Amino acid sequence: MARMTMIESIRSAMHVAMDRDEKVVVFGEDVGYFGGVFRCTQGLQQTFGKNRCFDAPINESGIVGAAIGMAAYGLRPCVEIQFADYVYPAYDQIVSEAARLRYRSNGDFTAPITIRMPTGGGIFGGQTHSQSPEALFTHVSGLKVVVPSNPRDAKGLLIAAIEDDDPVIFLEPKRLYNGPFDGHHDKPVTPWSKHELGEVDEGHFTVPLGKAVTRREGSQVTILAYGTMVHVAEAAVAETGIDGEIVDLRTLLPLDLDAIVASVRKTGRCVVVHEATLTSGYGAELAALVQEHCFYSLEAPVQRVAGWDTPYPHAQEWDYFPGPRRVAEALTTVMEDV
Amino acid sequence: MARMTMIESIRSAMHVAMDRDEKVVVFGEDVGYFGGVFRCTQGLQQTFGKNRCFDAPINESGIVGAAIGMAAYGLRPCVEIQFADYVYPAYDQIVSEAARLRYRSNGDFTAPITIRMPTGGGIFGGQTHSQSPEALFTHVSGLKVVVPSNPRDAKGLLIAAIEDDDPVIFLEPKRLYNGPFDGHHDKPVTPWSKHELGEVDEGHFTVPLGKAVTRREGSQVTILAYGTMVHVAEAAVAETGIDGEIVDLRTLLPLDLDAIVASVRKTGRCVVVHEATLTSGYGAELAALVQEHCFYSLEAPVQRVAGWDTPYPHAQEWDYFPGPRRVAEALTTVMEDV
Amino acid sequence: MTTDPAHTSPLSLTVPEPEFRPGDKPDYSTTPIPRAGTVRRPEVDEDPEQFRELAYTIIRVLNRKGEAVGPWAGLVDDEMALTGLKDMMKVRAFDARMLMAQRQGKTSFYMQCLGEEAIACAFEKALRPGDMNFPTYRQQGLLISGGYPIVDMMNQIYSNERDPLNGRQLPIMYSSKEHGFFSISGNLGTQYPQAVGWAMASAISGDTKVAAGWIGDGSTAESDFHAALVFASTYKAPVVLNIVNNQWAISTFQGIAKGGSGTFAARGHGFGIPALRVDGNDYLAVYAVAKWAVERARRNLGPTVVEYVTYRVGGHSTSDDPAAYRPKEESDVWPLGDPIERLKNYLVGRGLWSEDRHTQYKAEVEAEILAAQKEAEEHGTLHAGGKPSVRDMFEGVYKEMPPHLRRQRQRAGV
Amino acid sequence: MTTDPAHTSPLSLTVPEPEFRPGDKPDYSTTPIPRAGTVRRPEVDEDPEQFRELAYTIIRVLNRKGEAVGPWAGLVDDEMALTGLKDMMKVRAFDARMLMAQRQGKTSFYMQCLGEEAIACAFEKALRPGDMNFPTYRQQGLLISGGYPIVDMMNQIYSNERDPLNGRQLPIMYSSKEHGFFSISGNLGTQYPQAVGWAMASAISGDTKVAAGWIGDGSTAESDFHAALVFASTYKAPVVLNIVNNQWAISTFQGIAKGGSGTFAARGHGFGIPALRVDGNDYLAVYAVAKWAVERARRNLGPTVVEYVTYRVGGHSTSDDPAAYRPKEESDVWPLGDPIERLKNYLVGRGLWSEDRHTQYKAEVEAEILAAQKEAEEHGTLHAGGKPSVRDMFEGVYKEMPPHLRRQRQRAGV
Ligand SMILES: Cc1ncc(C[n+]2csc(CCOP(=O)(O)OP(=O)(O)O)c2C)c(N)n1
Ligand SMILES: Cc1ncc(C[n+]2csc(CCOP(=O)(O)OP(=O)(O)O)c2C)c(N)n1
Ligand SMILES: [Mg+2]
Ligand SMILES: [Mg+2]
Repeated sequence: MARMTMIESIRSAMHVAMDRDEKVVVFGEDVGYFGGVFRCTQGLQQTFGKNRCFDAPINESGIVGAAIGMAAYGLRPCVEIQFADYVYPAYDQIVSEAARLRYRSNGDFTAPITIRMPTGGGIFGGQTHSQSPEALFTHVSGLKVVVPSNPRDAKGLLIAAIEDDDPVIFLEPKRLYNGPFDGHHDKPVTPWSKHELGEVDEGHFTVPLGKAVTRREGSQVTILAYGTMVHVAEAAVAETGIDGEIVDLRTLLPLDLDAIVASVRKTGRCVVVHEATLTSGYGAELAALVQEHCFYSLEAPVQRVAGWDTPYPHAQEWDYFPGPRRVAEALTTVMEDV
Repeated sequence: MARMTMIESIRSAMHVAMDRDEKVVVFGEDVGYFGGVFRCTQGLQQTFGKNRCFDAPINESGIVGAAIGMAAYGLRPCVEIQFADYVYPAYDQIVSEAARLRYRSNGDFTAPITIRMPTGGGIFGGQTHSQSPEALFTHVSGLKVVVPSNPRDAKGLLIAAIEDDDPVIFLEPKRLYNGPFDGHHDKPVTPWSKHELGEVDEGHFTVPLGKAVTRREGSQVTILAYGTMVHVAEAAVAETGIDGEIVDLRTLLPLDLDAIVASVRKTGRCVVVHEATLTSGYGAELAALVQEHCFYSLEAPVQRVAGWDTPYPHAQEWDYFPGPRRVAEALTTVMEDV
Repeated sequence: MTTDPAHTSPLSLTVPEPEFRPGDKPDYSTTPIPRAGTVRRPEVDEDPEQFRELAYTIIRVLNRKGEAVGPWAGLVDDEMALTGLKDMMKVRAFDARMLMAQRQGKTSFYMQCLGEEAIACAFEKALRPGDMNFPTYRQQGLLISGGYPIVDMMNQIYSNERDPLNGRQLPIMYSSKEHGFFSISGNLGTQYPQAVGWAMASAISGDTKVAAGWIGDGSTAESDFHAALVFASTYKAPVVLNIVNNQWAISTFQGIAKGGSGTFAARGHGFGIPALRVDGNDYLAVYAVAKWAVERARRNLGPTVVEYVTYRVGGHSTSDDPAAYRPKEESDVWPLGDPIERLKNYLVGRGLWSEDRHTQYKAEVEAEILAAQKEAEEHGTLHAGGKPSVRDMFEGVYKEMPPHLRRQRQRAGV
Repeated sequence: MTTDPAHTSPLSLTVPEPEFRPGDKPDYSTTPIPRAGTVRRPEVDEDPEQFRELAYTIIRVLNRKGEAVGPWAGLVDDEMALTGLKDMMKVRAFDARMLMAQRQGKTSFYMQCLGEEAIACAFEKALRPGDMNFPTYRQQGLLISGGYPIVDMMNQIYSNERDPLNGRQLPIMYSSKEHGFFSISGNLGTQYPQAVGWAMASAISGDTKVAAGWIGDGSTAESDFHAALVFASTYKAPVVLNIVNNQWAISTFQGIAKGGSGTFAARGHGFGIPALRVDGNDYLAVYAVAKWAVERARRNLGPTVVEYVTYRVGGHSTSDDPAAYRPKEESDVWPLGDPIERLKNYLVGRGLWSEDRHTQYKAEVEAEILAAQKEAEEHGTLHAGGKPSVRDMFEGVYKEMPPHLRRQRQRAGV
């Protein structure tokens, strides 16, 4: 066991995966010599050589396209998109190719690739360094979509993703890289070294894809969250005193519906939170599922708290970000509705 | 007034728009001399010259990128993506550029472009000629998303889209091009010439963006549909005898929420249907909104009928397509739940 | 900014047009075609800058008299030439049959490669087992000349109960790892960077296998073409990047994709990738160039771009009628002739073949195709007979079916 | 497939590496740099095939002695040269100030163009009002030399109450239609085909305006680079396609984007687009080449690719420390020198400038920048003072606010 930031645990995951399986290769923009703009791949080229960790040209479609070809050959590429906001040039390769290859070839060819990308706001990155595009992937059959909320999960999920035989979109909430940010941007963030989930096994372990975890047991309302919003939800619960049960989804696709249904049937109320824009966000799917599967247990409409339906603004970052106050409001609303 | 197929009415819309405003230009793959693989632009080059209607290289990103540049100059490009399945290479230009230009430049530059694309299945087109990607656009702030269900609306909505000062994604259900297909693939389709909505004004008119229309009044259940599914819903209502109120959304973004809420508050039940895959489809947003805004009127959970969460298969097309039987089942289920 | 008031005349847009449209009488008699045997053959390890001109000419082996001449001749022995002819005839017979089957409503869609048979048939012979093609929908010749069972191709086309792809894919979108044939994508260009990635993987693994990417003239305009060339150039991937220039992209003539560039092959130069342009209707030339490029890849010398000059004689697909956009006679007067006729003349000239043998073999191969068709149809056609299971529709989206698909399958009642 | 059993040695992957890494002593003394004045100047309407070599050399005007020599000299008169020097000095002073402001926490982010000032400053002078640039984040020189108010740039950088973009955009992502400066996108490459589309629109409209696209060496790898060249080539768009090769893309040296190609400029050739390569640190050469390319566009002769050879002296942005991936001294020994020093020497040589005047003007321009900064700061900095309204966050997503945004604004209580 060691204390790790989320950057370190992600790096450790790739290190472990590369060490165990020489088919694992890592590449992307600036990930080779320099080790990535967030330093997640630091040292990998030095340890495993330029053959297995290298810089890529700035062409996201090429990065994913080449990774698909490599995977079809038999490797297991784990590639980095420098920011989730820059994944769109690769969208065709992801949606039309990686996601469909197994199906269309009836298993003759497969694309076991992992596509890592820093996601989310909170670093004054403006509209092109803050996006949360998970819902653009959850609509795509054939993909798995993962969003960790802490170093321990990040490592276990990333190893699981690399070892998984299907393509995985791995979204890393960049605001969590160094500590469990709870949305109180004006307060200093506790480092991961002070957090239980910053204690991470140095060796090989996995956190299974498709399994949610309850971060906090509660009786009054279920809060469905992932990534940064797990910590924001914790703050909101603490501040409102409402006894919320916080379910950290971890994997959005495939979803752990059983865990969700069990919790909402118990609490009778549900708030869904994410940072991505509201309309057609993943919260829509969650709300739709909850109302379908828990209709007769629900005592109030499912509330969604999300980013506004605008690009992510620079100056108004904290007005855009769905922080503890907005989650608290939703919790209060959902409790009022009786 | 003239009898028009949906192909003819779409062509007529472009003709009228080009005639009234020389800033309207039309281009795309095979749209020039030949007039498009579905013949929607037939004759436009002959009438307006190669300067205003021309063939484009097979590069969807270039088509949309060039259109954005043209729009920034002051033109109003209306471009065709040959099939909605091929829009992904242009996704970055649409999401990162067209959708955000007005906002990020504070109105200094805008992108009044219309991006037309045939969508949906039912023609044995397999997984690359059948997709319904609307939900990948409804999540994007700054876009408008339109799906007509008949020739008259198609013309009015397309003219409105071209005249609109924001970028519009215009999805044309290709299975409706020649007649109001209701999902009964084994029965001959009535041509539009026999359908009231195939009667279309030859001149200029618009159908406003953002306004739904009630295709059938009903008391027992609200069916939210668009495109092909409007006709499938009609068949399902006819066949079950359930008194469904069919709301044809026409514009998905911005959505006519008022019309939806009014209807569901009246009927107390709701079925949402679309052809796109279920998970994170636009139906999720609709279900989420309905449960939020009509919670206390709902007597049963909102049911979603949609394409399965698989690529669109070739041989099993009619097992994949959410036809009248599946809609009927959902209607029955939603009526049972009391 | 200067406020130079000098008058400038108005700008205007250039929109390239093909030479001939329906109604015109196509005439290529003045189109310069290099004579067979006149283009030099560099060593595979020669500095690419030294043979840039090969991207602007046409490498040809078979001359008008049906003789093999020049430095690119002599690589195809008689046995291979005979096999080549038979392969091409089989492809043509297969295409004709399947086109007919589609017209008869036995399937939804078909795409032939009429007039382009030499390219895939000859290229395949330059590869070794284990190498991988990333083909487009017009390289059925790779499978047929590689010995993939005709009946399995038909099963796929019919989406029947024996379809190796379980009815999931559009007709002709084959996949066969065993035969070095990557799953065809309906999306243009996407497979090009994948071919480069596959080749990079071979290099990373210290393997000896090479990859071949395939793309059409129209599709070179796609952005993934660039992605592929950038990656191939940077990592010196062992890949042959084939461009099949059959003059048309559905209704759009090659000039819209090519623009002001001399040739498609020349696109390679901007990346330092050597580029060869070859007569795609000359089996001997195609093989010689393919062999050269494959050897270059295999010897770790990096990628090669090869442009095959040919002509799409048929419609783009069964959904297309080219009479709407080009003169009907254009294919007849197209100056590079028919690949089967040309190789036949060569073999006849060498005394290895005859008109009679040709007629006889044609009948044989048609019978073989017909027999295969009968066999395939016993397992169903798209709308009749044996079908892939509906239950299968939910399989293979993921390696293991996740709960939501299980629920959906249940709901579908299968 | 052949089953040729010939042994082949294992393949291996090539990964290009820069010549020098931290710890190495960078030395460019053997790097061949063409002497100033030696490259010919074709007519703008000359057949591009006749001057392909211009993509492989470096057009230079200022020699070591600070004289303007050769066929590209003589286009910049003394007044313009003086203006050029002042513009560049202003850009540098502005950058230094804003870098400092970022370090002081007055904004979140900054990007300087240290060492690259000549490119944008000189290029701007070759345009006319109404022309349109599609810049990257490193062309602040276009705005400054075009007379855009410094204080408005600062307001944008500070996201303050006077920010012309209402705080919506990341610092330095300016937009000014009036100044021919298209809204900067944070996404690389996307603006390149837009520039072509804008130019096409000008041609469609029978206008006389031209466009300029801008891209970095690293970003030429993006697929949109290809889209732009394809469209520009096909429609002969009146556009200048600028490539600023400053040797680095964040931590990645130019070789990763360039691969085996000789130069970035050469990428134009595959499209039949003429390409010029120019010393980007030589104001006189940049202007001469820009003028040539702009004239070519204006005369409806089509697009030109221009590669500016320069060096990114500073970090990529305030988030970057280049010491981690390249030798600190590299910028000092970079063979093309400093653009300000070089133009200064030229002017001093002509008796139009002196060391004293230089020192004095530096102080003047710094004072001017400081005054602007004071003014801007009165309207707030990112975390202090006047701010754009929160209410505005919901504006401008669409021309008219749709109901759902109205509801959200209400919910936000603003
Ligand atoms: C991304 C994408 N855009 C458009 C299409 C539609 N389409 C199918 S084939 C074709 C023409 C391709 O022409 P070319 O590359 O010359 O190949 P050819 O058909 O001549 O062999 C087009 C536009 C597609 N399949 N994929
Ligand atoms: C699509 C996209 N991918 C990645 C990035 C991240 N990124 C920003 S700048 C940059 C390097 C660009 O280098 P270059 O084009 O050489 O321009 P320079 O910074 O040297 O001026 C990268 C990778 C981005 N902004 N957009
Ligand atoms: Mg073609
Ligand atoms: Mg650079």
